[in-house]
Amino acid sequence: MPTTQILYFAFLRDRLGRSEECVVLPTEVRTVRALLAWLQARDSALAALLEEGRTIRVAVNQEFAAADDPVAPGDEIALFPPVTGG
Amino acid sequence: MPTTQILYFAFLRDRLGRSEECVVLPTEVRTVRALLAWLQARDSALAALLEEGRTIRVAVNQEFAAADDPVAPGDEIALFPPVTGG
Amino acid sequence: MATVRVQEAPFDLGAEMAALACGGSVGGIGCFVGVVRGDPGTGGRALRALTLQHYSGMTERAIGAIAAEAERRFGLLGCTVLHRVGTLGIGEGIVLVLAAAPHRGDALAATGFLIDWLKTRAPFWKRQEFEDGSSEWVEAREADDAAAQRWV
Amino acid sequence: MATVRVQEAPFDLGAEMAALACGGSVGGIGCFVGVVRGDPGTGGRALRALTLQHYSGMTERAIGAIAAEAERRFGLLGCTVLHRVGTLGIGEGIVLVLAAAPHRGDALAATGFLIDWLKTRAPFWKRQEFEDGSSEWVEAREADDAAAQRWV
Repeated sequence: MPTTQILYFAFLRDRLGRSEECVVLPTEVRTVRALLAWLQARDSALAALLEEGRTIRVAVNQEFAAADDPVAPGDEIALFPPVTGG
Repeated sequence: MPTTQILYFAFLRDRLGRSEECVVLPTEVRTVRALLAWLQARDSALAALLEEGRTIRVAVNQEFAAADDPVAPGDEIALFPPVTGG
Repeated sequence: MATVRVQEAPFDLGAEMAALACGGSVGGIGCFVGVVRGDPGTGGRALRALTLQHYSGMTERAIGAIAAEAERRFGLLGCTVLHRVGTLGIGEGIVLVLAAAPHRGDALAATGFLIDWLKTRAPFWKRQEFEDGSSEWVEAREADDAAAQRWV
Repeated sequence: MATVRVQEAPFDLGAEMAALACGGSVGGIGCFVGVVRGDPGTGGRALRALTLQHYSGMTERAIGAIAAEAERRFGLLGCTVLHRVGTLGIGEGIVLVLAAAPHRGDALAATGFLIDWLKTRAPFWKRQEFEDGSSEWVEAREADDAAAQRWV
């Protein structure tokens, strides 16, 4: 079973106190929505953060992803706030 | 009676073989239109050039001028084709 | 072919411009430089510096894709997008966009397209550090989303 | 306050940009550089060089007036217009426009305004010199008048 890498940026990184982690996805986690629910259930700091109602964007394999987009073991997942570069 | 300076640019300068001249305006020459008619009457090279139908622009005292705008002795007049800088 | 770089070093604008101007078919180069403002509307607190974080890998890939799209859409002869990361002082350049085309209309339109897109889709995040020692992440602006929508 | 210069020397783009970026309120600088094309649609003849003539006095005055208008209209924090005269080779910059504003929209719009205006109202004339030894004055383009009309 390949591990799945989760990356955090900006205030998520600061609040969680980590920039990345490797997880083993349960087989029932097959979408971005399911992934977020699963992360929320296993980590109270992330749960608190997601419950604040701030917009969080997700990228799967370095592409912006929507809630119903698929995730699979081995994917590179990133969670971050709306971008503010430029 | 102050003299009036006439400047020529681009192809007008090349065709007339001069970049400027000083003239004494007759008192009846009080507009750009009258000035052009007067210049045309006194200089066959300029007359030929003006009769070719190419657009000629006129500036009076370094401002673009229309046919009915005034000219007066002592003004700085310039004749040139549409601009092509930039 | 687009040039895309994420770098800590300041831009060498003259060199980047010269690299695009050669070839003989370029008639105009549009350019935009984003600059660190000292008064970014932060309730009176004076800014000391800005720190930029990015998502290495996704950033270069995402900018490369939009640069290729700009080249296709506006018939560019080349474009350059450089974005700085790390800590920048007031007045320093953050982002440099250059777009070269046979005529000025396409060069300037492509410049606007690239910067509007970058502001909403390139994974960079700014953290403001204030003179009083406080700091905070910059919130995204709705005006940026509206600007990017112009090109959809 | 606008900077306006007519010069034979090449531009120092980095220095001009840095001069505008200081002050702490500038958030973006728009820029356009017009470049001598080697293939300016002249029936197959290869271009060797371009010679620019100008109306000294009127040029600086006219550009100064439009630069002041751009500063007022777009709320600029500064702008710079440099135009070269004399003989320029292919790939060399002819004109440089820079516009600094708190936000990018105004900076880029002012850049477009200034270059559109310059193309139709600033007294410069280009003479093309071809590889075969012939030369001719460039005719004005109707497209330039149309572009300038956008801003009236």
